[in-house]
Amino acid sequence: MIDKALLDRHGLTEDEYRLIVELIGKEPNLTELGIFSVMWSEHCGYKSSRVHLKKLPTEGEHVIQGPGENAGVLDIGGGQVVVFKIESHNHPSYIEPYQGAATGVGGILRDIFTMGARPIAVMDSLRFGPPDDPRNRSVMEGVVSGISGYGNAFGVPTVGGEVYFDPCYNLNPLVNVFCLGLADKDKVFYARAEGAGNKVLYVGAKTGRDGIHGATMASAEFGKETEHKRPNVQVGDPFKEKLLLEACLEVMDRGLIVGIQDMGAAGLTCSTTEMAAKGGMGIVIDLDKVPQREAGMTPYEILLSESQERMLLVATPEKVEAVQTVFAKWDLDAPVIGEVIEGGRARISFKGEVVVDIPVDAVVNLCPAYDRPIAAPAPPPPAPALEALPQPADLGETLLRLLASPSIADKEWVFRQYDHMVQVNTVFLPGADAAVLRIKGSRRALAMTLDGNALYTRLDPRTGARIAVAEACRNLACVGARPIGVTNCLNFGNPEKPEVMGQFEQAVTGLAEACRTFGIPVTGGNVSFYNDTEGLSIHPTPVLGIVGLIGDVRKAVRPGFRAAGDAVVLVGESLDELGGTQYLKTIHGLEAGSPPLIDLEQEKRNQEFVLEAIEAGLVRSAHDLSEGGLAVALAECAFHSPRKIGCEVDLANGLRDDALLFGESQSRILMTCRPADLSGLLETAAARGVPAQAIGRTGGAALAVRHAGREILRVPVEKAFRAWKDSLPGFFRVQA
Amino acid sequence: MKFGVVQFPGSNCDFDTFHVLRDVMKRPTVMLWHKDHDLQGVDCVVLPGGFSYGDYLRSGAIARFSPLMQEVKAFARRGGRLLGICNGFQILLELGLLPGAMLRNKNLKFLCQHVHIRVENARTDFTRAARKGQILRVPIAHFDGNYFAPPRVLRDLETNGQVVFRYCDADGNVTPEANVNGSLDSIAGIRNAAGNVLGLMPHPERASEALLGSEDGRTIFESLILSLEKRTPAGRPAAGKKARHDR
Amino acid sequence: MKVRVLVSFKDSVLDPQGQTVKNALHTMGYAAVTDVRQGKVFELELVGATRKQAEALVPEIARRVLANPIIEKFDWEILKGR
Amino acid sequence: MKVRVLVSFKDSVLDPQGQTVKNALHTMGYAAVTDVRQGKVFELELVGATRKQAEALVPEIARRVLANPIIEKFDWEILKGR
Ligand SMILES: Nc1ncnc2c1ncn2[C@@H]1O[C@H](COP(=O)(O)OP(=O)(O)O)[C@@H](O)[C@H]1O
Ligand SMILES: [Mg+2]
Repeated sequence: MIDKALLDRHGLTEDEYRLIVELIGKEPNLTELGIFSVMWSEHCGYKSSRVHLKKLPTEGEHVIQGPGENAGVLDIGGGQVVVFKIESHNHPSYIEPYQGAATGVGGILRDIFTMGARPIAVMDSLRFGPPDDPRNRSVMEGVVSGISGYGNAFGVPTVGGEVYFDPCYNLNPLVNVFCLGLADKDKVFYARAEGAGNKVLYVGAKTGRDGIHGATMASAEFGKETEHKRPNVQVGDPFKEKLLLEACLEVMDRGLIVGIQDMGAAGLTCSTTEMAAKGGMGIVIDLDKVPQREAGMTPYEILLSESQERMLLVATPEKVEAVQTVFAKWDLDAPVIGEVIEGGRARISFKGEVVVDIPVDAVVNLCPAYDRPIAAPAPPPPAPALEALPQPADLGETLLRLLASPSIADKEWVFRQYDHMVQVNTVFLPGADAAVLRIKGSRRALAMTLDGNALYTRLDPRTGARIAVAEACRNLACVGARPIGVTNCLNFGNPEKPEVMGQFEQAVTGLAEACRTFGIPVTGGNVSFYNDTEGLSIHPTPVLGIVGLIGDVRKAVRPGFRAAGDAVVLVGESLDELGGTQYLKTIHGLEAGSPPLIDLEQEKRNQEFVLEAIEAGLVRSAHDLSEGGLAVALAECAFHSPRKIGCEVDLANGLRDDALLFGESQSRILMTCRPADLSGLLETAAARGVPAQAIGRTGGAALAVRHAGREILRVPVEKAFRAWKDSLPGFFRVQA
Repeated sequence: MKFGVVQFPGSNCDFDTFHVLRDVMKRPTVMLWHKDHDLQGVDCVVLPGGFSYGDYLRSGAIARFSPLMQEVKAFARRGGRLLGICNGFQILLELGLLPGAMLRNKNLKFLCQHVHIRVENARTDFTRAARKGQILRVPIAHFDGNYFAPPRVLRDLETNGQVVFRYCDADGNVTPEANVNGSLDSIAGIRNAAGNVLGLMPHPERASEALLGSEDGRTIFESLILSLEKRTPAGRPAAGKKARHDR
Repeated sequence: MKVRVLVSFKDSVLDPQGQTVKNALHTMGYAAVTDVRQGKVFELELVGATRKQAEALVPEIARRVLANPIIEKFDWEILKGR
Repeated sequence: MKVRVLVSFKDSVLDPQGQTVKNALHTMGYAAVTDVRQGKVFELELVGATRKQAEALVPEIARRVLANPIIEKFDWEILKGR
């Protein structure tokens, strides 16, 4: 009955099948095969990535829970913890952008509140094909409204994120959602089924045929034949999720349950077997008790459905009624569908017959890990020697073009659709280097940022990954926050291609190195492979979500110039390098060269210097230099200043003008201070081995830069602002 | 005096409003559950923002049938102060306690941003701490905030001074650009004819702490507290006399 | 019995969604479409109600719940069943 | 010519709005209503199209613009005009 074709359809190899037979001591029936197929999929089983992810540092002073649970948990003091994680929903978002993105938000929210934390902020990292193509625009419109539709209704603020455009995402957009929750330290819950005789309760939406094999779909390349998988699309119901949140937090708060797990990928299968395996127990489930939306569902369908907004709870028998009362208050049913048993087996019955009887350990823990063949990533196409590269005649015009390029342009068109203030904690709205959220009842605040420059990782995955960590930490430093933990979403192509695996291995190595240098643990993340469509892989795209702590929220600093007459200080060294820059890409049409050099130790020193200056109250504004270099950073500081104050910069460092203005040398931060504080700051910098120079003054209505006495740039702030502000909306102009 | 914040399934600014009333304005505040019939003796009922019942069907359309809303209606009829913020405003419209209806924002997108509103009538229980013409900077966050009413109703609103807030620019000019959601006559908030019920789309509770960027929203809560603390609390009919309200 | 209730904006109310669809259709070259109005449709399954009862019940539900009489009008029909 | 296009979720797709409306109707005592599905209705005004052209045009528009074929189905009819 089980042949090669059937295994293929289940994404299992013949070797894996033999292993299954050996582990369970019998030929699996179709339902059991279905269970293994999802649980051993790349998405759930991390088959190709596990051996490499081991390199990441996972320990640290704040860590309460590292990888392995629904989300990481860090101690932030004051009896509180943060629970956070990032998740991808790339394939579903391409098939149906609105629902794909919406259910992506729904999924990560459940990961957070299943641990007892109230989600307090979301960030989204988005990658699309260029917006001049209407198909890309329609994917983007759908994704953004899906995130907005779900997050806003649920009542979690979306406080920031990033959006990049590149043709490699034409047929494979990336939608990564990062969520952070807050909980009391003694109220964290785990996905464990403990105590024989305890009852298993099902809560939330009814089970339908939606999303069957979603996890397997996320574990295969996309092609024409994926079309037939389309009926799998799930529709999100944020209203139901909000009720689930309140009811779950209430039963947890009142100590009514033993364990809890959300039903995400692989639905009931994953939640039941994982909870049993983690508790070292077995589980019996009666599928007839599972609330069903459609008639005539088979056990296979019920078990593999990925219907949204469902959770599984375990409670002692005497608490069952109290749990059900709480759920009834929130208009939700909570039927008992099974029981925890001794013995480590999952026994599932349907219409009086046992349809599944397998050891949970085999399903959950014994999925094979592959050390797939690796090919060294191709070296980047060399950048032309600077001398061979024509320098634009009008650098002001160049700046305007860069500011209007979609990846650099203002993203308000996106984040204005997100409720970023609900829960009244958002101190820094989208637009700052990092989002800042106050912690009610305390002076402390949380900061969070999402970063990843896939152009760098494409040219050099290891350096690119190191830069991603450095840049995220730098964004935190600019607001005055110290990083405490990391989550990451690794978006790559088909891992069966050695060159993709090579990129992956290099990127993970770079991440590990950088996280070690910064002393920040990785407490979880997500790997999304098979981002290939019709044979083409996306650029390797690691996305870093880093959480930071601010000791006194009143000291947090924004990017915008505060007042005219402040001194402008450039921290960090500017090198003669243009590889991997937006300038090369946008102005010269070149994705070439090596990404900027990164010296992690120097980076750390620079950040520490800025942090201490902020903590000492000496910094009026701070902004990191990233895409577009110094010129774009100066422009952004002006745009974010209350009265769009310009600046007059004067420096001399022997670089070519374009490299000076648009080079993306790392470890640099622009800050401003009162003139009286300048010399003290520069002295401290010198004493710390931190390159820092006063480069000018804020004021005026223009962005002006003189280089060795020559004026190389003078653009009215207002003109630059319009180029930056009007670019994205221009693509989406509603026809009147 | 005591505030009550109504919690519907899907409300999500309930805790925010509660936080501001209790911790910032420092007034006794209770949560009121939509399935109850008891207003717990509060002097002012606040219908908070959010997505009651997911905003399914129409924003505010289902919440109005909650058991508690029958009590709230009676409370308002007796002259009790009732404030509806965003979704709360939409519920008041659906309930018929305020005239008109909400349409989708004119650009058909959810809008979250700071806007300016101008106080059109400072002689109300909700604005007496403000000056007429004062400009408040407060955030909006809604999909359906495009106020609509038939011409006759609009005329009545104007003549009776029931238009309390209008969208304007930073200098107080009422312009089409400042009217981001497309509301008729740039209406951002209205009160009923009796003066005890106010609905507005912007979120004053998000603009009540300096740390969050603006304290302009406090004016509304301060006004309410002023009017409530100065008079016999409405809602508890005092000596058979109906409470009076500023017009 | 299955009934269908159609809810749409009154003619005096501007229908921005319909306008947007119309504009999109024009951009795509469907010039023949000169107007679009968008509304909602509800399909209700009624059990244990006679046709006569339905004739009282459905308009009541439509008026009280499904439509907002300030901006919307409705129409209904029995699709199948007696 | 006036045509009406009805768009609704495929039967297998969850309809949270319809479910919520149904629950509300139950709470209000309308127990006879056992199911509600909510969809959209579009009324298009077509000018200068023959019936035959409309029969090609309308489904095309419905498929391409009005409905999302991944989760929705549609139905259409001519209301008036030839
Ligand atoms: N998808 C998005 N959702 C919400 N906010 C976004 C999104 N994309 C960008 N932003 C916000 O826009 C601002 C600029 O983004 P970006 O240019 O990536 O900043 P940086 O380079 O400092 O990381 C940030 O505050 C960011 O949070
Ligand atoms: Mg960035």
